[in-house]
Amino acid sequence: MHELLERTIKEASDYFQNFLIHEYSNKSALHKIDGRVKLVSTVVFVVLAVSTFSLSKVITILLFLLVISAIAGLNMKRMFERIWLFTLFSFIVVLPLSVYNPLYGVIFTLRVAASLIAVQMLIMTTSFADLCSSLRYFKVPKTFVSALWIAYRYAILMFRELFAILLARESRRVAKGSHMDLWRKGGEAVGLFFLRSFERAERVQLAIEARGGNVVEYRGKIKKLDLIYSTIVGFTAFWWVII
Amino acid sequence: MHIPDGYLDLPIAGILYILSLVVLGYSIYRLRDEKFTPLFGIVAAAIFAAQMLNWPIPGGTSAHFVGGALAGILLGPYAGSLAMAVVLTIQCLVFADGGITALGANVWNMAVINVFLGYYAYRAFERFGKSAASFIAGWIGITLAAIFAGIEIGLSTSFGYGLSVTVPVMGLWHGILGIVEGTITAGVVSYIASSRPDILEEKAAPGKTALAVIAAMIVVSPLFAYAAELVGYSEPLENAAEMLGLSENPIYEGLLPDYTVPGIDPYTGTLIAGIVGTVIVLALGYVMARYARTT
Amino acid sequence: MGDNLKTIEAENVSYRYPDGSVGVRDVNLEVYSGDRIGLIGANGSGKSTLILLLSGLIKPTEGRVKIFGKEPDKKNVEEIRRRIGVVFQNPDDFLFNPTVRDELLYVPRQLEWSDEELERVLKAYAKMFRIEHITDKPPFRLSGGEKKKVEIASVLIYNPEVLLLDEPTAYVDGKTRRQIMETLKSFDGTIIVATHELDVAKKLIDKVVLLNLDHKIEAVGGKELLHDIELLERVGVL
Amino acid sequence: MGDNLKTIEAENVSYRYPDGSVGVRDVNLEVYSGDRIGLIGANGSGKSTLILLLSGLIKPTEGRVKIFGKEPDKKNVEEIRRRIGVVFQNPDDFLFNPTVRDELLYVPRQLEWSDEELERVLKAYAKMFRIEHITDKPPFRLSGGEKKKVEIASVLIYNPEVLLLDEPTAYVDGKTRRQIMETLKSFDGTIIVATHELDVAKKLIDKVVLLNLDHKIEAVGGKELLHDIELLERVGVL
Ligand SMILES: Nc1ncnc2c1ncn2[C@@H]1O[C@H](COP(=O)(O)OP(=O)(O)OP(=O)(O)O)[C@@H](O)[C@H]1O
Ligand SMILES: Nc1ncnc2c1ncn2[C@@H]1O[C@H](COP(=O)(O)OP(=O)(O)OP(=O)(O)O)[C@@H](O)[C@H]1O
Ligand SMILES: [Mg+2]
Ligand SMILES: [Mg+2]
Repeated sequence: MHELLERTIKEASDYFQNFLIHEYSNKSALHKIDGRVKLVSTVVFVVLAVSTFSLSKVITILLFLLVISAIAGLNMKRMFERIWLFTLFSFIVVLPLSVYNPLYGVIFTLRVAASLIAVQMLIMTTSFADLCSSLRYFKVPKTFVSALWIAYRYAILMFRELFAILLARESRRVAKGSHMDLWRKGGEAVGLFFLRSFERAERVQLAIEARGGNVVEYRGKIKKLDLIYSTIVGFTAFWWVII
Repeated sequence: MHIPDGYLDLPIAGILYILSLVVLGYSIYRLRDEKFTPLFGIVAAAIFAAQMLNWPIPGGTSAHFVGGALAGILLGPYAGSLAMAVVLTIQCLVFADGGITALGANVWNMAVINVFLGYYAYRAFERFGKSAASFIAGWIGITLAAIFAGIEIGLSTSFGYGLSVTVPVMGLWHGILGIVEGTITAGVVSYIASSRPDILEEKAAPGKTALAVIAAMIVVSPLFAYAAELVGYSEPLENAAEMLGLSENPIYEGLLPDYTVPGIDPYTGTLIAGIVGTVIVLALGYVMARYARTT
Repeated sequence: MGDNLKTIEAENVSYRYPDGSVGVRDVNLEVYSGDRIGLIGANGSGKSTLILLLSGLIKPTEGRVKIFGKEPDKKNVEEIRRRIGVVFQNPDDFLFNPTVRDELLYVPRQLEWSDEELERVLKAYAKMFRIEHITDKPPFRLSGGEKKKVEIASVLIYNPEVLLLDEPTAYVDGKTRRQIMETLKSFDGTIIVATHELDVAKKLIDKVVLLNLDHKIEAVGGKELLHDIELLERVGVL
Repeated sequence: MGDNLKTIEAENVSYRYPDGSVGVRDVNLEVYSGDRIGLIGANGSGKSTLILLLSGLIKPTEGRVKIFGKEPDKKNVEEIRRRIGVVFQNPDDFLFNPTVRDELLYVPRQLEWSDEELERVLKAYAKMFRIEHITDKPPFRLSGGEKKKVEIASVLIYNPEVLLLDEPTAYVDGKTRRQIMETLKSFDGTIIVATHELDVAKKLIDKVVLLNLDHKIEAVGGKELLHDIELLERVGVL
C-alpha cells in the first residue's frame, strides 16, 4: 500500500512536471500564432459555446473547433485524452436530469466539451511565458502576472524535487517497509519536503535577483498569420450567429 | 469545487468577475510595494499541487483540498487571496481545470470567500490554540466557499439543478471533506509553527472599512447573482442576434438561395448551412496551415 | 568468463526521456564481477542516464538490462537495491532525510542492524569523511561538497557489492578526494564510475567505456584509450 | 592603489545562516578592479557564502560589504546587478527560465538590446558552449554539465565587469573546461573564483584567499600559496 502510494505520487509528479512545461516536438500552425490572438480567440470560442442551448449552434462550434485543430496539425489523440475526463465528468453530474430530458444532458455535455477543446487549443500551443506576456499586454496588473509566473515556476520546482526525492528513496529501499512507517514518517516527510522546497525557492530567488529580478514583458508584432487566424475566429462567430 | 465553463449563466459569471476584480484589485493595491517572497511561491505551488486530486460529485461540481484558509493564515488575506487567484488562473490556463468564463466565480469562492473567512476564523479562534484555530478555519472556509458555489450554479439556468439540490449537495460534501481540509490545515500550521515560527508572524490585516466592505460584498453576492440572472435571463448573444432580426430571417438565405427552394425543410437547411460553414472553415484553415509552413 | 559472473548486462538498450530527448542509444555492455569501468564522454553524452539504467532505477525504452542475471522486477528489486549502491551526480537529488545521521543510517536501519552496530558505522563513516560536526543538520542545508560527501558516505556505509558512481569527486576538496580514491581502490567489488576527471579515472579503472555525442558507445577498451588524444578529441572529451 | 579602484570591500564580515550555522567569520577583504582572486578552502569553509556576500545578494549578519564604494541598497541594486555577474555553485539553484534560450537572454532582454543583437549573442554563446541543439529545452531537463554550461553562458553573455564564479569547471567536460579557461583568461574585468581544482586556479588567478575550517581567512597572498603544501594541508585543502 505505501509502496503503491509512493509510486503513484512519483508518477504523478513526473506527469505534472512534464505537463507544466509545454514541449513541442511537432509544432502545429497554431503554435506560430501570437499568444494574444489565441487568448482572445479562446475567450470568444468559449463564450460562443456556453451561451446557447441550441443544438445546431453547439454542434457548429464543436465541429468548427475540431476542424480547425485538426487542420492546424494538433495531435487530436492527445486532445481527446485531455478532454474526455472532464467531459465525462460533466455528463455524470447532469445524468440524473438527463433521465427526464436527454437532450439537455447531451447539449450540456457538448457545451462543456466544446469549451474544453477551445481551452486546449490554447494550452497545447502556447507557452506559459507567452501567456503571461499576453496578459501583460491586456493590462493585467504586473503584480498579478509576476505572481502567476512565480507560482508556476515554483510548482515546477516542487514537482521536480518531489520526483527526485522519490527516485532517491527507491534507490535505497532495500527492504519492504511497514505500513506503520507511512503514518509515523509520512507527516514528517511532507513537512520536510515543504521546508526543503521553501529553502530551495529562497536560493532560486537569489538567482533571480542576481539577474535583475522578475520581468515579464511583451515584445513582438501581429503577423499576417495572426490575421488569417482571426478571420477564422470571426467567421466562426458569424456562422454561430446565423445558423 | 472548480466550476467549469458551461455550468454558469454568463450574467452570473460576469457579475462575479466584477466582484472578484474589485477585491483582488484592492489586494494588489495593498501589495503594490511588496516583493514576492519565496514563501508566496511555495505556498501557491503547494496548494496547486494539492488541488490536483479531485473527484466529481453529481448535482454539484467536484471536491478536493482547497487550501484557501491555509493561504490566508500563512500569507495574510491579501497575499493569500492573490496566491489563490494565481493558482486558479494557472489551473484554468494550463490544465483547463475550471472554466475561463467561470474564473471570476471560482476566484470569488476560493480566493476571496475561503481566504478571508479562513483568515478571520483563524484570528478569532487563535487564542484557543493554533491547531484548533486552523482546523476551524480550514473547515468553515471550504464549506462556505462550497455553499456559495452551490448558490451560483443553482441560480444558473444552464445548470439543470435548482438551489434546493446544489446548495445541500455542495455544502454537505464539502462539510464532510472540510474535516480533512481542516486536519491538513492544522497539521501544516503546527508543523510550521514548530520548525519556522517566523513564517507565522502577524500578517497585516485590512482596515476596518475595507473589511466591512468585503464582508458586505460576500453577503450580498448571491443577491447580485440573482439580479444578474433576472436581467439577462436569456443569453445575451442570442438576444443580440434576435435584436438584429437574424433568427427570423437567417442571413444564409441570401448566401444559399437553394435553401428557399420549396421542399427542403428547415432541418435540411441547417444541415446544409453546417456543411457549407465547415467547408469554409476547412478552406480557411488550409490557407492558414499552408501559410504557417512557409514562415 | 562464465555467464554466472556477469553482474550487469545491457542488450540493445536505448532510453528516451519523456520529452523525446535521447539519453542513450543502442548500448550493449557486459559488466563482470570485479570490473572497474570508467564511463567517459562529453557533457550530455549519456553517462548519467546509463548509470540509472544499469542500476535498474529507470527502465530502458528499448532493449533490456539484466542485473545479476535477471531483469529487475517487483520480486527481486529489494535484493538488487541491497547489492547495488548508486551515487547520483547531483547530491540534491539524492538526499532526502531529515538529518545527515538519518541519511547515513537509512539503509542500515532497514537492514535492522543492531543499535551498537549502527552507532559504530555512523561514527566510522562520519570520521572518514570528516562530517562529524554536521550529523544533526538537515542535508539540504550543507555546502555543495559536504552534500557530496554525505551522499558517498551513505552509499559506502552499507557496503554494496556493486558501486555505480556518478562524478564522485566533483565539488569535493583535495583531501576528501584522496580519501575517496583510497576507499575506492581498496573496495573489492565492481565499480562503474562516470567522471570528467581523467586523472581520477586513470588511477581507478581498468576498463573504459567511451560514449560519443550521438549517445552511443564509441569504443570499449583498456586504460590506454584515455591516452588516445585523437579519439578523445573526436568525442568531445578533450 | 587609490581608493576609487576598490571594487568590493568587506569589513569584519560574518554570516550566520538562519539555523545558526556559521558561514564565514570576520572576513576582511579588498578587491581591486582587475584582480583575479581565487577563493580556496576545504568543503564547508565558506567559499560559497563569501561569494554571495561579496555579490551583495545576502547581507552580512555582522560587518558590512561595500560594492563599488557603496553599501547595496534599493537605489543602486540594479546597477550592481548589471555590473556583477554571479555563477552559483549549483546550477539547479540558478536556472529558472522555461527554456535555455530564455535563460541566456534573460538579462539582455532587460537591457533592451535590439532583436538582431539578441539573436547575434544568443548564437555566439550557444556556439561557444556547444549548446545550440538544446536552446529550446527547459534547463532542468539537461545533463549536469549542460546545466553548468548554460549557467556560465547566461552570465558571460551580458558581459559584466566583475565575475564571481563558484566552481565554474565542476561537471563540465575537458573541451568545455578549456573553452571556459580561455574565455576567462581573455576577460578583462575582475574575477573572483571559488574552486577545488588547484590547476584551474593556478592558471587563472594572481591572488589567493585561503579560508580555513573555522570559516576565517587563513592567509591572503600570491599564487605561491598554492605551492605551500604544508599550509594547504593544514586547512584541509590537500
Ligand atoms: N530529465 C531529462 N529530460 C530530458 N532530457 C534529459 C534529461 N536528463 C538528461 N537529458 C538529456 O539526455 C542526454 C544525456 O544526458 P546525461 O545526463 O545522461 O548526460 P551525461 O553524459 O551524464 O552528461 P554530464 O557529463 O553533463 O553529466 C542529454 O542530451 C540531456 O540533454
Ligand atoms: N543553507 C544553509 N543553512 C545552514 N548552513 C549552511 C547553509 N549553507 C551552507 N551552510 C554551512 O555554512 C558553512 C559554509 O558553507 P559554504 O557553502 O559557504 O561552504 P563552501 O566553502 O562553499 O564549501 P564547498 O566547497 O563544499 O562548496 C558550512 O559549514 C555549511 O554547512
Ligand atoms: Mg551526468
Ligand atoms: Mg561551495
